Amino acid sequence: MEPQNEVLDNVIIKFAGDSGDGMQLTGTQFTNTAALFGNDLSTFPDFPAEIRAPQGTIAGVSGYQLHFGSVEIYTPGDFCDVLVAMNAAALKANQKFLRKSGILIVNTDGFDPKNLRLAGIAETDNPLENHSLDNYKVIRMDVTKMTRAALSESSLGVKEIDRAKNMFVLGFLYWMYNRPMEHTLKFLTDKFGKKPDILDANVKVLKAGYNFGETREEFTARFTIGPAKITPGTYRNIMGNQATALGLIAAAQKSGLQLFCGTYPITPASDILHELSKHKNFGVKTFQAEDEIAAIASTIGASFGGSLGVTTSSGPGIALKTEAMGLALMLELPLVIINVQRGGPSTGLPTKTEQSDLLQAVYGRNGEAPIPVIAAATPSDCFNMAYEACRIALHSMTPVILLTDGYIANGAEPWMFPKSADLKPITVNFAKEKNSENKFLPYKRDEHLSRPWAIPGTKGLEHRIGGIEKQHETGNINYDAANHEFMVKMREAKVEKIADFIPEQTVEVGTTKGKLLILGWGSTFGAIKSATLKAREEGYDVSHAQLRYIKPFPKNLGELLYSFEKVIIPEMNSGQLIKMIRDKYLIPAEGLNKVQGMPFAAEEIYTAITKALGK
Amino acid sequence: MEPQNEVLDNVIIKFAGDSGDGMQLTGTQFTNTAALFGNDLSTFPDFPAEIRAPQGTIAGVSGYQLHFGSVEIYTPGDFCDVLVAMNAAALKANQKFLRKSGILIVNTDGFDPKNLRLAGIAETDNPLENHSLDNYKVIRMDVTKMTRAALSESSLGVKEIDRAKNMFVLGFLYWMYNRPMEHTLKFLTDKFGKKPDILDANVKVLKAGYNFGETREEFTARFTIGPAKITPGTYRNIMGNQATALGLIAAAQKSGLQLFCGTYPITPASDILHELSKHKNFGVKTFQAEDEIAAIASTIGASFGGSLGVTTSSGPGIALKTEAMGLALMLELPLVIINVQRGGPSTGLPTKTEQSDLLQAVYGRNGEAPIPVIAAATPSDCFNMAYEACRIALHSMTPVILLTDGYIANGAEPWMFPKSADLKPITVNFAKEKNSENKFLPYKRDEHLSRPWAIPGTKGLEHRIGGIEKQHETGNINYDAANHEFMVKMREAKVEKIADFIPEQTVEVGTTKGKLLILGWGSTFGAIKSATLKAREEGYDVSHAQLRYIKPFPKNLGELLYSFEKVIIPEMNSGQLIKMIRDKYLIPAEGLNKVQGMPFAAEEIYTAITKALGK
Amino acid sequence: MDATVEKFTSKDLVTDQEIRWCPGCGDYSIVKQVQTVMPDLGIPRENIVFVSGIGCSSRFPYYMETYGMHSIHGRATAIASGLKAARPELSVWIVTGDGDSLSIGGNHTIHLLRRNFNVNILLFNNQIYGLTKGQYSPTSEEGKVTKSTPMGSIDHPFNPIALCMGADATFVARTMDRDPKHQQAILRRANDHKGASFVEIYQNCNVFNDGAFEVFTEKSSKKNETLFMESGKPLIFGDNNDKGIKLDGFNPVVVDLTATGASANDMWIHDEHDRVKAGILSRFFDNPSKPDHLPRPFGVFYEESRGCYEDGMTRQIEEAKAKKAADLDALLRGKEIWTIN
Amino acid sequence: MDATVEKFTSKDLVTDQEIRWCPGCGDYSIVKQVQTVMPDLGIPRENIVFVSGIGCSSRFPYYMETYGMHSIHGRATAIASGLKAARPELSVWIVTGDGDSLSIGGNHTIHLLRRNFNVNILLFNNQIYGLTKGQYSPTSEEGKVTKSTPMGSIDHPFNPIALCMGADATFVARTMDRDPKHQQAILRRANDHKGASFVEIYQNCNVFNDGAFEVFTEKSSKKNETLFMESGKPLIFGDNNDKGIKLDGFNPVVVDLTATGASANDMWIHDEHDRVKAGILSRFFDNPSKPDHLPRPFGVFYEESRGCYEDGMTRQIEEAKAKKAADLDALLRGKEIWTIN
Ligand SMILES: Cc1ncc(C[n+]2csc(CCOP(=O)(O)OP(=O)(O)O)c2C)c(N)n1
Ligand SMILES: Cc1ncc(C[n+]2csc(CCOP(=O)(O)OP(=O)(O)O)c2C)c(N)n1
Ligand code: SF4
Ligand code: SF4
Ligand SMILES: [Mg+2]
Ligand SMILES: [Mg+2]
Repeated sequence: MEPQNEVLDNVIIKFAGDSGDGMQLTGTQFTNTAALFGNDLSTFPDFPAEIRAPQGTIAGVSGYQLHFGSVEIYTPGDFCDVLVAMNAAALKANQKFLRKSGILIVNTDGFDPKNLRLAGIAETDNPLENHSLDNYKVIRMDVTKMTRAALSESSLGVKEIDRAKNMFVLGFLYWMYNRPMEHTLKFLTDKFGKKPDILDANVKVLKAGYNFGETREEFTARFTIGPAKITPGTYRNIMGNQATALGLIAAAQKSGLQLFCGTYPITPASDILHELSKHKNFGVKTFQAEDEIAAIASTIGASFGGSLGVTTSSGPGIALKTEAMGLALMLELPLVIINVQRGGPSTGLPTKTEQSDLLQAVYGRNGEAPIPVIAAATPSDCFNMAYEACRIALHSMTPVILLTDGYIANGAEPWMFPKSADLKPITVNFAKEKNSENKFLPYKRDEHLSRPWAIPGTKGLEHRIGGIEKQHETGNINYDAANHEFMVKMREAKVEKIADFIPEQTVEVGTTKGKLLILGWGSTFGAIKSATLKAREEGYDVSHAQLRYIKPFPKNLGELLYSFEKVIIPEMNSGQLIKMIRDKYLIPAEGLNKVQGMPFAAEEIYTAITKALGK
Repeated sequence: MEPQNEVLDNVIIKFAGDSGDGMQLTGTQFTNTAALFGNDLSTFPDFPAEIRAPQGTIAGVSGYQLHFGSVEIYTPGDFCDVLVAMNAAALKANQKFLRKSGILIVNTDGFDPKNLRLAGIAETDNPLENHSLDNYKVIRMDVTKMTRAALSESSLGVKEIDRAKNMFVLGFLYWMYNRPMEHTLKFLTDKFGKKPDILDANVKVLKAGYNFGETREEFTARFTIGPAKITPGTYRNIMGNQATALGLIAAAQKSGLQLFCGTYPITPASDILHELSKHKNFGVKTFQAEDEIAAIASTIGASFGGSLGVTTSSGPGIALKTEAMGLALMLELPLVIINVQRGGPSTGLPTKTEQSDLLQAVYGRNGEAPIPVIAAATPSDCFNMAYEACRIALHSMTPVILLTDGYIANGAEPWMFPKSADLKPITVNFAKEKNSENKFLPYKRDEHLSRPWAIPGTKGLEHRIGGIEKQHETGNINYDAANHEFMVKMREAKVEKIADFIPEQTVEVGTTKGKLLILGWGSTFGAIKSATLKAREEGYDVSHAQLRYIKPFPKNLGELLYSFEKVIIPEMNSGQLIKMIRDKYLIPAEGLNKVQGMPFAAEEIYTAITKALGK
Repeated sequence: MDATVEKFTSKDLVTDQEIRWCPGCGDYSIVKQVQTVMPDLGIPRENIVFVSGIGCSSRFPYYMETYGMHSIHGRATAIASGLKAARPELSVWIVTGDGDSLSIGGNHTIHLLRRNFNVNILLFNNQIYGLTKGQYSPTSEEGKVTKSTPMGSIDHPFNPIALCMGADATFVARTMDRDPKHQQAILRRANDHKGASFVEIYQNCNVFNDGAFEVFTEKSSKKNETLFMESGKPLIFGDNNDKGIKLDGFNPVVVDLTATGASANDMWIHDEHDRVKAGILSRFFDNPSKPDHLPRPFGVFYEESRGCYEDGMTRQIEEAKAKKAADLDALLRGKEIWTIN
Repeated sequence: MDATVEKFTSKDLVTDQEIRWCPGCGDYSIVKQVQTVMPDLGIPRENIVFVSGIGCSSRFPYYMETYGMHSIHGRATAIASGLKAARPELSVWIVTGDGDSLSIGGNHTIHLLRRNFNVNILLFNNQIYGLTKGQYSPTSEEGKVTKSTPMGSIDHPFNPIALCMGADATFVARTMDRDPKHQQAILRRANDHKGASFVEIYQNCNVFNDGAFEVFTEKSSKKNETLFMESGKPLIFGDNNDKGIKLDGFNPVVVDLTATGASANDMWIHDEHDRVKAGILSRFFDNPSKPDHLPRPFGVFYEESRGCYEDGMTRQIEEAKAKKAADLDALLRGKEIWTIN
């Protein structure tokens, strides 16, 4: 019996297993294959907090969620259609994410007494036996047994053989979703070319998995998801942190500056460092400092020297940088500070996502210390906003804070990457000459209120700058009362003036006035967009705007907000942007808050919309 | 001719001279004498930013302003009635603070060509000669000459003789204001008892100054300022930082805890350390750490050990503490963090005052990190609020931030000090026993949502705490989504609950509803109070409330605010409290902002009142 | 050992928390040895406190049924300093990694050492950042290829023993995860030392830096590559204890005892109280792949007796109390008062 | 010296900013000597950068007509590290105080030293916090009575030279404010050294710690209390150069040359490249009031040649560039792409 071939719009698959089971790799392979085929997609990995928590336990479960389709995809999805559970712990941790009647693929070998015990399940409660899975379409396979069988002639040891298990699952899913194996075969060849035994084993098991679907009559359904009707163009797949790194390199290249990144490892920001350090051929200098303070301090030194200085971290590390951020602001040097937010406070939930460092970014310094703050909305948007951060910093001689978070930093999506020639130009003119009758005034400002950047090595422009209040124009230390107030206002005005050259706020979905506006910022983008699209389709008068520029706000933001009867602000925190909005525009905006170390489900936002607009 | 004796309500004297001229001492002596006499008073020293800037220059000018009277005094005063200028620089820097027709006492010796040059005044522009002082009552005296004359028989060298100059001025002012010299004579004896030459010289010069007034017929006016009709009681004089230190010691004594202060020197907070370190007889442990991070970290260690832990700093140092503040909040240990605010951002204006760290205190941490914030209003109020900070910290097992600033920290006023028996009780009950069937749950909460404090050394209560998100009750590391949200809300609720046991907001001047409310916080107290009293006397419908509890706000604050047609919020920053008020209460409060490193003049607030209420 | 102290066993030190280190991680051995040694030290269990920073190693306190704090990155030393200052009677143990104590926490470490708080620092040196998944650390060897240094690191690493000597540490020792007996002995010595005890423990991170210390820990090479120092005994090593160390002027040289017929007693006799010699031993630090390198020393490099910070603090407080009663009302009243009627 | 470098004089280095140190402060001499030496070094003025932290000493850059940054407390070393990494061709000088570089900034200092950036650290050691008006510092002697320690400090102070040796510094020297010639010589040596040069300068704070170094700087005692080390020369000191230092084993002893008739050449010959001996010299650190104390050494304790961090960085970048062109479009495109039509 030829299985029935169903055509679907979109599918959400979650691969879940022990951290040693290779689920991240499996997910990535499927993702790339889907991308190459032309699906739109969005992914989200879900790492265990520990490096390698004890095998088989809940803490050790590693997951990878993939949402792909022939339609536009904005989020990794709320509930999955297919859950792959390599062991009991993976099932226990993820069953709640599998939709009713969804497909559950279980590795029966992962439900032996030992695995049940490790997952904290009584042997008498084995979910494979107690009918608790009756609401799902369960596909059972003893992956271990079949992997070993496929490699019965291999010269590899059992341990190495078992490591190929994930290929079996991948092969099976390729069969189920009518996908070619080419991409993965090529990948395996690249990776294990030098280890023919291992290459051979992986290929064999992959094919065995595919054939398992093909030959076993019990599988009655295959699915086809056509290519997406997304904007024509050439795409690649990209993760957020990688996109951030590329944005920085692009800005350095376009401005003709050396990129200097002083940083200190911290989850989930470290991958920006890892990525940057691979591109020394672009003259990128990465400096792994002794701590976050040295990280930003060294970057300030590099900026003073004329580099495009960038420092990256996450919450606790950003806290340590706040004193030096004040210095950078007083020095009026360009500097990009990237906070890949994670769950707080304190060490908090290092591997989980959150948006709770916004107020820290805007207000978290001593004194009147205005620093522009911008945020990226999606993995590929990290590229744009990293580029923007550099552009603003260089344009206005100011530190700039870019906020991303664990969700988009580790998530991936297809990216219609730009041509370098199409990127906004960034021109840097180092000061070369005295700017006042035979004198150099380091704090004499241009029309953007920006001061000249005169770097060491420039003859005749020797000057001193520092963190004490300084005299207008000369930059000399100055304690005068009126000058201080003038300079405080000047620094604020300079930041406010950035509103002149950033884009006005647009509406992502819907209209520029109406009953309800959902105002998001940062990584809530996908969930809000999916939800508002759905609600509008159903006739709700709701629109969606996503803030990318938070300090200063886009010039037209007030006007936009006043054009709606009601404004709801979803945030993955207890309500931070909302405080700025209510203070500034005095509107009774309402918060929709989730502080669970997890992104919003589109459903949650959709529910809030329908509730707000009645039915 | 016996000089005329005028009776005055109040007088403002400013002593100004080179930092080597002993103006601080002169001012303090006069202050203490006035206080002992029963005047109400308020003082403000105005140090040069440098340790000892070049003698004779503007940068080197040191000032001390004293406002005393037979009426209640709330501020050191806007403009002075009497200016003592020991040299040309002191005059140049301070002339603008002398009211029209005020008395100017100049040391003519300080206006020689050298002094003029150092003050940046052309010799041809000598103010003593160019009639620019014609609007003042100028009293000239060659202090140096007269000091040397008084000591013509002394065995001291010229340098030492000249050092007694300030006593001449002090003696003269004692004469002018009909004050006894006893207090100062006793002070000199205590100080120089072991150096009879120097004691003798100072006494001689002091008397010479007094006699100079007595014998010279040209001085036609003496003034009498009667004792003040202030609340009956026993008073002492106190400076803000000193009051803070005493408040901490009092709280430690009342709670029966050891006081531990881990800190790192920084202007203007260091004096709290200096004061505390004098009181080791109270078991106070002061630890001068290697930096601010170690300062707060060591304090957290001490708190964990069962001490009343306090850490003190100013803006840049507070920035460095923000990461560890997050830890303290997660550990839910009592901890008092004191920020004696100064001019920012960055190093800013270290010796000047400002209120610009409020938003840093409230929002300046990663993650959702609620910490109570309170502020002191006057020098003596520092005692109350330091005590309150400890009380709240111990009551709710939480870090608490106390904000003071350079103005009140260095300023002084009479203080009707309390009896120890009258201080609010603080009871601490260390956990001694398991709190759940044979288990100790370190995060099991009481009715205040406060957790038990079980200190090392307590048998059977061994437990572990840390900065990662923890499970409700057990405190074990926990990454669960729902638990995280629960704990985030719990920590916020705990802080909000503090509103249950802090006083409701009262009105300082005026009524609980009306046309205009001036809402201040912290050290703007005196200026606002003086201004509103004056305006009300003139019939303006204005009231004054001063916030001491900022996070959480007093429960009735909203009600109070809604009872006024208009709210003006004066702040020594660009508008920080106002952001919190507008956000929370959605009222169009208006800011009155001064960012000059200087306190408000009552006049400035009065003007804002009259402008707002029309006339 | 105080007879009144309630006895407890190693098992009493095991908590209900599942250990979350990677299988095979060297950290397991250390927690084991600490639990083994602890009951013998005569310290009431409730007086024991473990303070750690952040890192794989810093999870340690969760596995010890004593008081404990898992704090923030780099600050365990500073927190422990405050705790010890506040409560000198507690037995305070700091557990930290090479990143935690020498990168971000380097300053607190050296300041603790100079102040000489009577605490014990256990530095789990795996020459890598474990928890953040494998960046090089300040103890990683030059040229190390890691996630953050794809072309090899260019940092000259710290020599932790030498750094601590430079910071005037009063007790400096080294041991390794794979030698339980030696570890236990050193832990006891650290506890016995009155003052700050710095113990570097070579710890294998089998996930990100596997085999970093293999030559010192594997049977096949251990004897030739390690030098176990014992006070008053000659510095002898080698497969059959057939090699010794002698000083030629200030230069340490390896002597083949069999070939030269030299006696062990002619060799350098280890003296834990000799700072100069400890300095020389701290520099036995060559890469073992270098020909003619010296063996790596384990044991106590140096011990010195010096007053402890917390004792000075207590003394001053007692002096102050003896001089002046703690009268709060007198303090509030101050020196000069006046009365308004 | 590069003939094409435009000459400048000491006067050209004076800025228009009034110096704001207390009259009589030792800092004046140091700015003077730096201004004296600078023009001879063959460095274009525009390539010179002074970076400082916060403290009295850290006001220094404002008085040098070169590039300069007056940064924040303790971070000058870290800022300078980044500047040097970014711009290896600059001549970077760090000016810092004992609090700035050894208290709050201690960690950055030791990390800079191990990394061996080719910069010069001038540590103005006045054994006090000057700018904050007189608290004790990590170099203040034990028992010091200051504003924060009314009963005397209980901290064992750092020995800055020993600490830097422990951190693998490649150039370690000491000089003093009151000896202009010696200061100038050491400044030149520091500049000449390729690598991180650490120069401790004893500096009198005449307001808060007057006379801290009097015995070393005053004519009456200087000759007997100081030991000026010169490479290849015997360690001789005393009023008439009549005393010498010899090593008795590892113990330095003072030899009275006149009394014993010993020759100067029999004394310890200073070798700047001997780490062990530098270690011993670094411990000539007794309080001069102690009987039989050793003289305090001045000059270069130790110099070593080791690769500089910034050179390693540059080398890797060049290698990477040689291997792979910097093609931004290729980077943006990545490895795998697909086209939607
Ligand atoms: C302020 C801060 N910066 C950075 C981090 C990220 N971080 C956690 S542990 C660690 C280093 C771990 O290395 P090590 O101290 O050697 O411990 P190990 O994991 O190797 O035992 C880093 C960089 C953090 N948690 N907090
Ligand atoms: C973050 C921070 N902490 C503290 C201070 C206050 N502070 C300024 S300088 C200084 C110490 C000065 O001592 P030192 O470095 O020895 O320099 P000196 O004034 O003696 O030259 C301190 C504690 C500060 N400015 N910033
Ligand atoms: S990553 Fe390394 S150090 Fe960390 S637990 Fe795993 S093996 Fe141990
Ligand atoms: S306080 Fe001391 S170090 Fe500072 S300027 Fe004055 S004398 Fe020099
Ligand atoms: Mg490590
Ligand atoms: Mg100093």
